[in-house]
Amino acid sequence: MSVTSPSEIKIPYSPKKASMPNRLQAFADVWLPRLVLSPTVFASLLFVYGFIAFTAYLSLTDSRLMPNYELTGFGQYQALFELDRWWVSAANLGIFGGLFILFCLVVGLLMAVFLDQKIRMEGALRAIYLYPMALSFIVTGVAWKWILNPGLGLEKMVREWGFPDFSMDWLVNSDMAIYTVVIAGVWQSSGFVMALFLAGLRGVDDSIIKAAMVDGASLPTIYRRIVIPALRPVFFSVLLVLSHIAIKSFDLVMALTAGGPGTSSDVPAIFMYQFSFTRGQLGLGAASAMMMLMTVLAVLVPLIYLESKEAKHGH
Amino acid sequence: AEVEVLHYWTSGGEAKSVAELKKMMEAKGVAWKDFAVAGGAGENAMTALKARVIAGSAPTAALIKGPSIQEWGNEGVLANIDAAAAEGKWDASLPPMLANIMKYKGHYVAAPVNVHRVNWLWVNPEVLKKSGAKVPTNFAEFFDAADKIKKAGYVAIAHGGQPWQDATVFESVALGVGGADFYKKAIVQLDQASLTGPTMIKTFDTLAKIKTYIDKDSAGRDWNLATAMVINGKAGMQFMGDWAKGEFTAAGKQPGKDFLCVAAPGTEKSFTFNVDSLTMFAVKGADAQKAQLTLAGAVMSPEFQEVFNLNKGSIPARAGVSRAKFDSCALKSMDDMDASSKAGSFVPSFAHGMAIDSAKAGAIQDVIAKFMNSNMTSQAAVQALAKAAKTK
Amino acid sequence: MGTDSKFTFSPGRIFIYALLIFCALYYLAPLYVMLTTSVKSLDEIRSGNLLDFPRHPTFDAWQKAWGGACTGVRCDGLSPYFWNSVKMAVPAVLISTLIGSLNGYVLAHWKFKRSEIIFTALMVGCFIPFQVVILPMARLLGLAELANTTMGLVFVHVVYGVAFTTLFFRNYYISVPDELVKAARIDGAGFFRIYRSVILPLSLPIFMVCFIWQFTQIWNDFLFGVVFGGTDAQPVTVALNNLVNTSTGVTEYNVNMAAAIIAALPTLGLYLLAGKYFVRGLTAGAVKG
Amino acid sequence: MASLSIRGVRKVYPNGAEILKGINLEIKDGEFLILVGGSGCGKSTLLNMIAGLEPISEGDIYIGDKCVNDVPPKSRDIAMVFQSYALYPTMTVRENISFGLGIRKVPAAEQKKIVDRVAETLQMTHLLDRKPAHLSGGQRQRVAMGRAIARNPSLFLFDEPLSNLDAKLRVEMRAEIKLMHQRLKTTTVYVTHDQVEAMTLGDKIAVMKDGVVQQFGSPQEIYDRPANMFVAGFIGSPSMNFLRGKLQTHQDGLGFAVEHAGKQTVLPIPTSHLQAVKGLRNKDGDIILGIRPEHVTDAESARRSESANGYHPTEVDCVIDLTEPTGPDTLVFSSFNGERITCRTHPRAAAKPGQAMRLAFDLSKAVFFDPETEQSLL
Amino acid sequence: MASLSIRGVRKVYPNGAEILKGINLEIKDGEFLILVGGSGCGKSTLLNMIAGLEPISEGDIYIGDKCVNDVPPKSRDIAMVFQSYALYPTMTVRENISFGLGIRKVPAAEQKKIVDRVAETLQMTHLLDRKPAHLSGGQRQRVAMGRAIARNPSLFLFDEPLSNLDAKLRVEMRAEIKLMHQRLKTTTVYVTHDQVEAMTLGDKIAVMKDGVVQQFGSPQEIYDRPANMFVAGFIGSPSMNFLRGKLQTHQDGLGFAVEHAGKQTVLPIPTSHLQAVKGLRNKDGDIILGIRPEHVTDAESARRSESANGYHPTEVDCVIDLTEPTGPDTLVFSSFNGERITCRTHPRAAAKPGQAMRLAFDLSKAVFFDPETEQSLL
Ligand SMILES: Nc1ncnc2c1ncn2[C@@H]1O[C@H](COP(=O)(O)OP(=O)(O)OP(=O)(O)O)[C@@H](O)[C@H]1O
Ligand SMILES: Nc1ncnc2c1ncn2[C@@H]1O[C@H](COP(=O)(O)OP(=O)(O)OP(=O)(O)O)[C@@H](O)[C@H]1O
Ligand SMILES: [Mg+2]
Ligand SMILES: [Mg+2]
Repeated sequence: MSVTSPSEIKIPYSPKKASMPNRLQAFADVWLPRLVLSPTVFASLLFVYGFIAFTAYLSLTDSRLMPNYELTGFGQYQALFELDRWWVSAANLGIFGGLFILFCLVVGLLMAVFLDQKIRMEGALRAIYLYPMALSFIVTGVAWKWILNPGLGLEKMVREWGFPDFSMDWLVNSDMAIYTVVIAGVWQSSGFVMALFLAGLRGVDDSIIKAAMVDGASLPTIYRRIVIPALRPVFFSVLLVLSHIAIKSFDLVMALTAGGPGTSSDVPAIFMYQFSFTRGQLGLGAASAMMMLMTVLAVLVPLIYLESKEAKHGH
Repeated sequence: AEVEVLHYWTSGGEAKSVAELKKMMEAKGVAWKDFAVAGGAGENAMTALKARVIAGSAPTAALIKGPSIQEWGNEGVLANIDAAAAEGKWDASLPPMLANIMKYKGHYVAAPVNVHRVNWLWVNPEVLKKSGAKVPTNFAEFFDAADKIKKAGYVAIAHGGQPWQDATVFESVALGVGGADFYKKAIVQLDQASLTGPTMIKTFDTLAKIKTYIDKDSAGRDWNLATAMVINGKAGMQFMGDWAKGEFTAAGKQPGKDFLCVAAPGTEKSFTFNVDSLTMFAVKGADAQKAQLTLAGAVMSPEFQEVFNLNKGSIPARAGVSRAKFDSCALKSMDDMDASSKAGSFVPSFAHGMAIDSAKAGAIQDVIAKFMNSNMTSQAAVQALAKAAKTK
Repeated sequence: MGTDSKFTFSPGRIFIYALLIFCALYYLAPLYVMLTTSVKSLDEIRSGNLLDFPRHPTFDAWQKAWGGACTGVRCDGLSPYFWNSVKMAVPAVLISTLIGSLNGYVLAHWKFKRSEIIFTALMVGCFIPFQVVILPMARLLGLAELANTTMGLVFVHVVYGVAFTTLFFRNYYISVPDELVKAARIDGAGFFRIYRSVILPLSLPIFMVCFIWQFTQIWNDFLFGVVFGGTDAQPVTVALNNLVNTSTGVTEYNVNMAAAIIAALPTLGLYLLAGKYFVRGLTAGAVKG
Repeated sequence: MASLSIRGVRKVYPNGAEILKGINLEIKDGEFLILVGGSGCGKSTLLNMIAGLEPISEGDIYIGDKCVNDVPPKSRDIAMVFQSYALYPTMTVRENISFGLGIRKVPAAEQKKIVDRVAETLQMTHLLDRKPAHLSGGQRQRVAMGRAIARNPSLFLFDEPLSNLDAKLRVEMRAEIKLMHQRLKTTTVYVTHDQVEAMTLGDKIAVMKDGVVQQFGSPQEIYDRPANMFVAGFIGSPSMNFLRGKLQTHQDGLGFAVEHAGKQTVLPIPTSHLQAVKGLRNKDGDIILGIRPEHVTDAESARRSESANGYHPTEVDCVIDLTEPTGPDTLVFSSFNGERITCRTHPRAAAKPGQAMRLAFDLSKAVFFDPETEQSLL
Repeated sequence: MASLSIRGVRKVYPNGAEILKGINLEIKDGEFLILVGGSGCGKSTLLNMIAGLEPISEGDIYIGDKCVNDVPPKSRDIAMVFQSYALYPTMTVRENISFGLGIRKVPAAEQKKIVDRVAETLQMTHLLDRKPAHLSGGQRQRVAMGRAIARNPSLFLFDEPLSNLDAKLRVEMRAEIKLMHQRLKTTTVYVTHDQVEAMTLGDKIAVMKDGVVQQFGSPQEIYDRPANMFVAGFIGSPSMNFLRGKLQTHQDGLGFAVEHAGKQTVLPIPTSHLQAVKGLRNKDGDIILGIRPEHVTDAESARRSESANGYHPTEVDCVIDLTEPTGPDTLVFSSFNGERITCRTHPRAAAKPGQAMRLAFDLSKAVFFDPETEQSLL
């Protein structure tokens, strides 16, 4: 700016009059945000909390085909806990949830790290890894069933290639069926996890890596000791999303094994659906739903707590 | 006026059959709204139905069968169609056993569409011939044949490891091993003594033996893929209801020549039935109610029963339908139905929800499925069965 | 982040490429099976190996799936349901995204007492199992005369989609400096004006993320569609399910596969076209690195 | 344009933290007030309260003679420039500047005229169609100022507007802001943590710490007579030197006695200065001497610029630890009584580290503090 | 410890941009080299190449007498401090410092000893168990330095280590770095865009622009005899004043003639200086005079500190536009021949804006430039 041209600014307009009375404006500033948020809050109160309360109530009744509003106590929970099938589902959820989350994390992270190495076809590969997210399991279930079926898919193919001892019969093996669900689940979700991690990796300060290189660390060491630990917040988000998928997984199991062979790959979501809607044991279904919700809370609350704690102490 | 019908007949022959009904209704000036929901054993359809009923917009009719009709009746949401029944003289043309199923507290609330026979054994004569086996009529012969087939390098028994298929085999075995009275006592009345008695143990033993003739890839296989194994000559025999016939005919096979339909071993005199019925829901408005009665009448009309069952492979529920166009298997079915009705061996299929209410049926099905897919002993199985039968 | 081009031909690099390509095969396998099966004839499917390449590719199955296959008494293929899905998904995606965006704006820049708690409470909505809500929701829709309509479906998807969109937008808007809002307030803009003139133009990446996410969720939803769709508003997933699931009939695998791919085309297309915005949008905000 | 008066203002955040503990400030129409202090002392909070962006917990703020406690920001007739510039990233420079005008329903033609004139004054006419992302730091800063000027408010608020610029640009923009204020004469409140900005820009400076105003006065006042050791240390770069010692009669006046290099050294206090610092007279025990680097120079320079009243700075031999040539001067660091002292010397006179050098202590501008209360003894 | 030699180094990025266009620099063992220049001139690129983090397109870099072109970073025996500190966020301070040691397989006990010693030297023993997120900017900076020191490398590299700190802290840390270098005597390359840091820290300064070294020399050399107008304007704060005028014989020497306030003013050039600036003699047409602000002062100060050789700074009356009191001095801005000039005056002598003031131009340190080439006339 030159000092020498003090062409005096005279601005004719001077906003002395507010367009809205001050009171009203102040009022709007305070209340508009709440007003905007309120439909969502009310919807959530009714459609989430209200419905949870409704389910909790149903779980205390003897509802069969249709809701019945007469309270009968905790009998449904007792019945639930006596059911083998419930415990099978719960155990399956544990196995599936644990492995699914573990493998998604490992596969997603590895792919993200590798994709981050200035890979030539990064865009195309990323699209390939991500596309299963786009498909519903109603769509891909049949394909997976074929691939994993020993008589039709992978096993047959590999045997025809000249490995007659190759065996991949998990789908039809009661003890292993739940693991095929893990395979398909990882297939569907690990790409998304990869995307989240990739986004996280791109956010890591480049100079940290340079510093570590100068410090003498090799690339694997740098990732292991420095970069990946720095992705901690991403791990939290990923864990949150994955546990949500795991607990709610329904389509996946339904399409692949429908809980079978027998009930060996049953999970709580299917359990609940069948008991509530086809077996006319709505009360029992509601009790199992409540147990599911409690599991969600048991996973969620510590996660959210940890994350908010971390965020507070973080930057 | 229009009728809205919830069903899960969505594929091939069955869809064509419903289309016939639609045509007939439209001819009578009633529009047809098709509410088709496939999947599972009507699981999704039931879910949708409940939502509709709760929302206060129940469909005109829904495909509900067996004891479930009573369960829905208890909820007080069904319509009385006595008027249509009177007009069509249903009492006269339906076997009393069936008529009872269609009634709630003495009033008709549902119209039967067909009768499926479940205790069939489907046989590929070519395979049997090559293995030197003959068509079995009891379990001794059956296992003898199975051994031979197996030795010849075929799969003896084509089976799909889904709970309802397991249950189908189970009920045929129970009927074959224990006879109709045992079946009724144990599986329909859920008599604890029969459930845990030696006959039931023998049933499970037989089932366990059958397991050994099933190929290991059966788990989760759809029934029609299993049927395809018989059609293609990969397998010798299959336990399955008469709908399997549709697969054979679709593949251009002739009954009696390319494939045989015989009663499951030891059940020649008995008949396990699976009756599809359209259960009528209370609807509002005189128009709608009238259309509902029209629908009920149409379903029970001999014309419809004929076309529908020709398409679907089952036999008409009512008497007085021309037998002319039905094939040999169907004719055999019709004869057996008459005979077994008289002999008291006309029994409801448990595997297809005709025998007991859904909660108990589900629990028992779980036990059978577990037995089929684990090393459970017969002893343990009957204990579990007895416990499941107590499900409320 | 790998810092050097030196590594280009090292064994490590080759290993990485090999691994990435192996992964790609794993991801592509089901798609391959679906595609090849959809162009085989039924005979070829019955007789051959399902991993074989089709010998006489034909698009009959595609035609049938789109316009001729039966899903009940109707034999119009997927096409009518496809448009049902479009009519449902487009408004539901737009509305839930817009509401999520406004909510996120409030929660990030117009915090008030307890707004953080409200945010956390809203998040629970992401985790509710949908099976739980079917019956009470059906009752409410019935009362509101929305049962069995596209409107009703849109409503349900909006209600249960907003939790996610709010989460996305809030986390994104948190990264928009507060000072921008302050500056606009001093400039005289009110709540909505700031949203429209300052926040909205900045939101393209996160809108893309939300569009993709919501569209995938809503398009692929089956449960709500079958339960609340009635007869007139059934989305394509329900039709596909009807087509694929046969209780007592012949299964036409090639038609099933073609139908499956047709039903997935919009989401697939979205991922292919806008997938890069997805990763970019996640980088921009949703993830705190 | 308007005066600004802040009366007993307190701020307690919802989390219970009391960030401002009763602030009283008053400036006249057209004055330039600087709020300076360390990070987190509450400067931005106070500024936001003046702008109406944060509610006031207690007390009143008057702009002109109107209490604005309940007036929303847009009706306070203020403009604000932020540290991060807060330019609307999706708008061009022209749109950024005219946004506030548009909202106030200024006709389009008028808007254009205003924007053009502002752009001309700030020499950024060629930037008008660019987006902020395509501007350099200095240009962005300029646009932010332009946006503020365009509205011709009666009160300007600046929140560390220069701290994102590099040193060179900071110096230039500082002068521009000062010129702008001279031309427009708009009352201004300016937040900074940079004491150089505070000194060079302000008519009045309020030095803040922990939500309390430590001293409020003109820059020279604050520089020459800091109210306490915090202010003394904070204002001035390099910082004031503090030496601990005792008062002692020396000749006919007082001297400041301090141990150095093993023996007692007495720095006499000029009598003229003694009169100013009345608090000294009856002070026993240790006191703290505050002396600015420019008053500890090489003996030669000192002699040359000796003050008129015949006072001779005391010369002391010191060993040099470190030198920092800045160009015009060279800073010399040395130890005195075990404490690091900084001296500003002529480049030619500076010795090498490790060598001895004769330093002259000019106490005619020295200040003294009570070691307990850290308050100035005046 | 080692010398560093950069010979004809060029850098072309894969996108084809030539960022460094042949750099030649040479420093001896233990020297402190500053790379200074505007943003984007290639400083960081050069530093990264010295560190081995970027491949060299052409030329050689020697550390000691070994060409390190193909040596990976970890084997170059260097340590580096980054602008963003680049502390490992998930590790404690102790782990941060010992990470490099661990990788080099230093035994744990040894590591602990080293860390403790380093922490003590940098006075951060109490911070050892904290994570970087819980440190203030200054503390982080200290840890980053600690990490570098711990490895006891033969070459230190700093990339703008102070630019994220506020002004006050920057001054302190600057002194610490200088002290550290004095103690350790490790060869150091230090990148900055702050000319004050360059002046105060460096043994040698390389001023860069657009990938070319404009001048390479000691700080005083560069300050007193800048090679061109870019260097002259870049080094020194406030910037050197440039005046356009003509040479004229004046008395027995030369004078610099310039229009001011409507009439011709001649500023005589001291003869002693004339000898130094030989390039002037046969110069026709316009030339540019460069004169630093501290050489344009108030007449009174000028008279007092008159140079020994009898040269009198020329006094000229000027109208003051703006004053900036910085404490020890007051900067005065005025116009001269239509150009802004900055003068450094005694606080007491500064006039108010709008008033006239007598300024003394001391040309004994002036430099002259060719207006075309902008090169210094020496
Ligand atoms: N919304 C809030 N809730 C609680 N505490 C807050 C809030 N905003 C600011 N603070 C706290 O108030 C104190 C003063 O903040 P303020 O931004 O006014 O500092 P500042 O003097 O401007 O510092 P800086 O120079 O770093 O900008 C800080 O300790 C900060 O943590
Ligand atoms: N990987 C790269 N590819 C292409 N150009 C690059 C790359 N890295 C940096 N540049 C360009 O090289 C030039 C010099 O960058 P460099 O980081 O060395 O500048 P600098 O002098 O350190 O600036 P600053 O003071 O802003 O840090 C810049 O114009 C930059 O855009
Ligand atoms: Mg602040
Ligand atoms: Mg740089």
